[in-house]
Amino acid sequence: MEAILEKLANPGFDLDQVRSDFAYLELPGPIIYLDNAATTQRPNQVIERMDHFYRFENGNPLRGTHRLGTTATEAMLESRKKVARFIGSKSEKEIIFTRNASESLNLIAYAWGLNNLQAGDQILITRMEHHSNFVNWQFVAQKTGAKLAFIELTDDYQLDMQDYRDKISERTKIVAFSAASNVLGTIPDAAAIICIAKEYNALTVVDAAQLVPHTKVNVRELDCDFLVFSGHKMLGPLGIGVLYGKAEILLEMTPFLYGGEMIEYVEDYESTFAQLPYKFEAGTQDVGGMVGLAAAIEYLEAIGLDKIAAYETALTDYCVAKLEELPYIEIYHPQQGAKGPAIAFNVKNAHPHDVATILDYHGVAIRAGHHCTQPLHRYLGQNSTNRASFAFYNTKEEIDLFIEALEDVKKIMQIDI
Amino acid sequence: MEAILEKLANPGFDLDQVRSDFAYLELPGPIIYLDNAATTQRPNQVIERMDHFYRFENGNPLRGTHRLGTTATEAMLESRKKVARFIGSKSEKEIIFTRNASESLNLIAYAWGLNNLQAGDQILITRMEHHSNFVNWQFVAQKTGAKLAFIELTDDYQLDMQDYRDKISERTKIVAFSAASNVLGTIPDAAAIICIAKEYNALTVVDAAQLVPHTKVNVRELDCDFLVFSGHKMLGPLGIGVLYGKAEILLEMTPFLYGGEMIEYVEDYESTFAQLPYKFEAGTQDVGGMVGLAAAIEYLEAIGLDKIAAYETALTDYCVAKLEELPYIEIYHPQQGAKGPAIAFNVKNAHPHDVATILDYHGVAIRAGHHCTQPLHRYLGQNSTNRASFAFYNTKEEIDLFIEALEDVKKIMQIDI
Amino acid sequence: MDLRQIYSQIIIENSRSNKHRNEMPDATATERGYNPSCGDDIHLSVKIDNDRIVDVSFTGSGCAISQASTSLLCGLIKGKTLEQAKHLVETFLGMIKGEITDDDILEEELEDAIALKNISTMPQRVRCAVLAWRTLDLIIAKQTGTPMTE
Amino acid sequence: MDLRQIYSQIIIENSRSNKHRNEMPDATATERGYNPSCGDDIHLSVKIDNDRIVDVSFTGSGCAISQASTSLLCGLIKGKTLEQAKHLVETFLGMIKGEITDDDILEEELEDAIALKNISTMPQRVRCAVLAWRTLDLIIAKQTGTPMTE
Ligand SMILES: Cc1ncc(COP(=O)(O)O)c(C=O)c1O
Ligand SMILES: Cc1ncc(COP(=O)(O)O)c(C=O)c1O
Repeated sequence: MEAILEKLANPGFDLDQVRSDFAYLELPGPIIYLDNAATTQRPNQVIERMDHFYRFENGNPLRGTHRLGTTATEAMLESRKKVARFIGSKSEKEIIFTRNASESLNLIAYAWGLNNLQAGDQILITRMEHHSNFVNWQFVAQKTGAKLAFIELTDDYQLDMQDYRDKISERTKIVAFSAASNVLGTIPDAAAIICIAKEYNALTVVDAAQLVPHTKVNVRELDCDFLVFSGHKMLGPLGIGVLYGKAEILLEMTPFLYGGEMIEYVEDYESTFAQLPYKFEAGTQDVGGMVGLAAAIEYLEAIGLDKIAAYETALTDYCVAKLEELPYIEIYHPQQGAKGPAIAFNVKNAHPHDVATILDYHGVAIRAGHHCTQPLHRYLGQNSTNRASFAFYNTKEEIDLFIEALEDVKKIMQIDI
Repeated sequence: MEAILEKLANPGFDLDQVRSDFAYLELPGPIIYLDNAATTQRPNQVIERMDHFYRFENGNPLRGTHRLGTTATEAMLESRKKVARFIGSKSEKEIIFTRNASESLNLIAYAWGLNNLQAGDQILITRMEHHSNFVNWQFVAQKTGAKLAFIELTDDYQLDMQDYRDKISERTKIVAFSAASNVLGTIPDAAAIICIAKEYNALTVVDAAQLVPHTKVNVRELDCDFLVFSGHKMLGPLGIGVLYGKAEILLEMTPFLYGGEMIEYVEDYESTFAQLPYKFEAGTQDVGGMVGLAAAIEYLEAIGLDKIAAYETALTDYCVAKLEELPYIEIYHPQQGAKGPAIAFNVKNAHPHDVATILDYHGVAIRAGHHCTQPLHRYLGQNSTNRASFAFYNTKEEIDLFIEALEDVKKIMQIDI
Repeated sequence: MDLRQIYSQIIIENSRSNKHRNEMPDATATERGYNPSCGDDIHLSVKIDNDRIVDVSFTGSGCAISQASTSLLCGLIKGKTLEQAKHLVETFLGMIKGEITDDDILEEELEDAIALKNISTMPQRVRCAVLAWRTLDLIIAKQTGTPMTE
Repeated sequence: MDLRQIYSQIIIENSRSNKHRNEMPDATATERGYNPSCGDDIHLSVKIDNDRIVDVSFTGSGCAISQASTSLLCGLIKGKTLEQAKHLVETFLGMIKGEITDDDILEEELEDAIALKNISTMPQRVRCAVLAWRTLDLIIAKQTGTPMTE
């Protein structure tokens, strides 16, 4: 606990300065925003970058025969480069902009899954997947006859690696898994999962929506085939997401969405398609979103992902320790291993929705529900849970207020445990 | 010409005030932005509305168990209502938010086309379609065996209604057409096209990307089955588009993208899906884009779509008249019928790219290329064309400067015609 | 607004009450009510005899507000005619929408269910409060062909 | 920068010249060069004899800059060895990228093609200027196995 308190007191960056960059903290409050796994807030720098683009750099990108077309094209290229460097991709060609992680995962399912899978094949996912990395594979399984299988969890809410080894086989064509659970906080050993998949020549899809905002990710070190994430969960705007794919795989894939910008020649009955990454980006692209995401990356990098991860881990550990002191709280969070900044819990004898309403009354924003993980919740034996999730602009004091507010939940809901 | 000049002098709204709302006009100039069909500029009101959302209303929508989730949800609902009212839809359930018109058209192709068409069926589109309403149907035709056919144009660059009647038959299952050409400016008689399609029980898809920014559109009067458009072509932000669909048709369709928010129950191997419109909106939605689009609609409605249409028509007619005076210019624009604010032309003996570069040097932003309509350009017998396209914040003086700059093109390219 | 006006003694007690919480094997009609966003999930059963609701019960789970509202509904409509029940649905929905505000009327008609009145100030919880009532409305609509209340 | 530095007499004249514009039925190699964004579209043909480019011609269409550049390329490389031609490609691309700026060197090696130097200040036209050179680079790469210039 001492090390935790020390880290919370000295995060290694200027927390007050950071907090002054977030306008929501100016709202008549308090607003203790602990719903960062759903979507983060945005610093003024990100908002101002988008503003500037829309005011002074806006034109239709890629077709620049004039000054504003050129500035928009450059803004797009710069943003793509920034994203590529941020995740360690060797080329901007491997960075496809999408709307969100969900769309990225659908793109893989449609453009790779439907065309490469067949009856007898296995799609291996995990018990803790978000619906966005779950329902898309159900769809592919139903369409192709491939069989969907699930890696189950250990009693400590970790991925059961033994179960993984038992289930993977030569028939496994794709292993799709969350690199950080949005509910449990579990961070499985992605490198090990990918390594084993390679033994069976299975492609790997890493849902990094909850990892990228928290920890430095390097796709070349991971050596994954696909990796996806959403801008809005990492200080970027809504409406922009990323699909990373290895160039050699993307090259072999058919396009997904058809339309402007993604074509080469359009004959009456047949067309050929543009080079990477454009082949997968149909229609006018959201350059406003791209520059916002690039600004978010700059903001994160200026602080340092290592510092962010260490501080967010301290916030999480502190909160877990505090929650564990409350006998009427049940926590769904691993004891061992790496953990992301999300904690699922329930107040015994109180429905999560009531808990969230009462906390909201105290200005504490958490989430109640199934968090888009119904299969995981069935496994947990809970219809729904509460979830607190942190970002580096949260503070120890905010967690203390959250814990205090839980005491009022206990009182109002007349829980005597 | 007198009526045109009169309209240009008295547009019926405060043009100076309007122009002061657009920041790009403050750039060291001149910047004469005549590339509005590619993407419009945005008034400060739209940018500020997005700003406010991101600063003070941002949370993950639809899962609001706290104040910021609720403000985001309300922002989404309000925006959807505004769009529904704007196009005369009878219910917000018929308004699906997408990334852009291209995605809307892909959604129809995938979720309706692939599941409802088969060999022997006909998909009827037109010679002047944008690639986004062309290549998607090629894909569906290739996958299903349905046959793609094209309504050709008259010598006056109009849709050939006789050709339409000749080609449509009981086998025609869908008629997909542009309600305003992004190149020729042609505005076909959408109501008549839809009426004829109904005689054959063919569904109708209206690509209104170029019509909605210019003229009041009412889906109930049109009685079309689908209608699509993009926010960024009508003062809204990039990254947000709309698919309108009749509820009874949307209800029968399978989902397109899978993931969070669009499900009802997720079992291990099967799922059921949410109500309209959510069934078609997977993952965290771009509420920032939605409020921006709603603000754009407010801006347009405050001026009045009728005034906008009349003024933009005057700008277009004026420009056509001026261009027709230049012997070295060839225009591809109808003489008869309704016309949108886009004019395609070529400078004889000069490549469009060179023309655009020289104009850009004079601060005039137009577009050169095939404008995502290669099949139309083959029909025109041109590899590429120049296009000037107007919005209501353009002025007669800007057109005069554009025409003047064309004289310099003639000089520099040493054209003696 | 004080939270205790929402989570009042009546609500907390009714949310935990098992009085109407049971299966009904000989039900005339059973319908499911579900709030996908928060997971409230109930089955409401009624036994109808000659246009009269002679028995009513529910199973399921959800938040205190949805469970209390369901329990209060059961207590209120047992013994009522379908027409009377429909009127109660309208009054209850009117109260939640803030359209009917007269406490005398509400108290007379809805009795203890007036405890849910303040939910009208919490948009994100309205769906919890009305779940059972909308489910009952569906049952009535199916039985009698009357259109559902907006 | 003055537009006339881009659209100079040399460029305008070369863009309209038909000197090298013809089919070559007995070509050793023909490659297509295409700029999807603006529609510049050429086929470049060479006849190679003993590592020497004994003939070169092109067909196609495009903007003045792409056409002039192609025409100038043809004039320059006819009679050169593949190695010499590769060197010219490197010099030309270096000039356009702004990496080689010494006018004496450029003039000596590229002769009239130095007229395209100012394109380096117009990013949106760079692709037009380099189209033919990249196409030639591809031909050389296929013939000799040397990697293409970045
Ligand atoms: C007629 C027409 N349809 C569709 C589109 C596609 O719009 P977007 O690029 O926003 O998807 C455009 C715009 O380029 C258009 O002009
Ligand atoms: C692990 C995980 N995967 C995928 C997603 C989907 O992200 P989005 O809603 O931005 O598409 C989320 C976020 O909800 C998530 O937490």
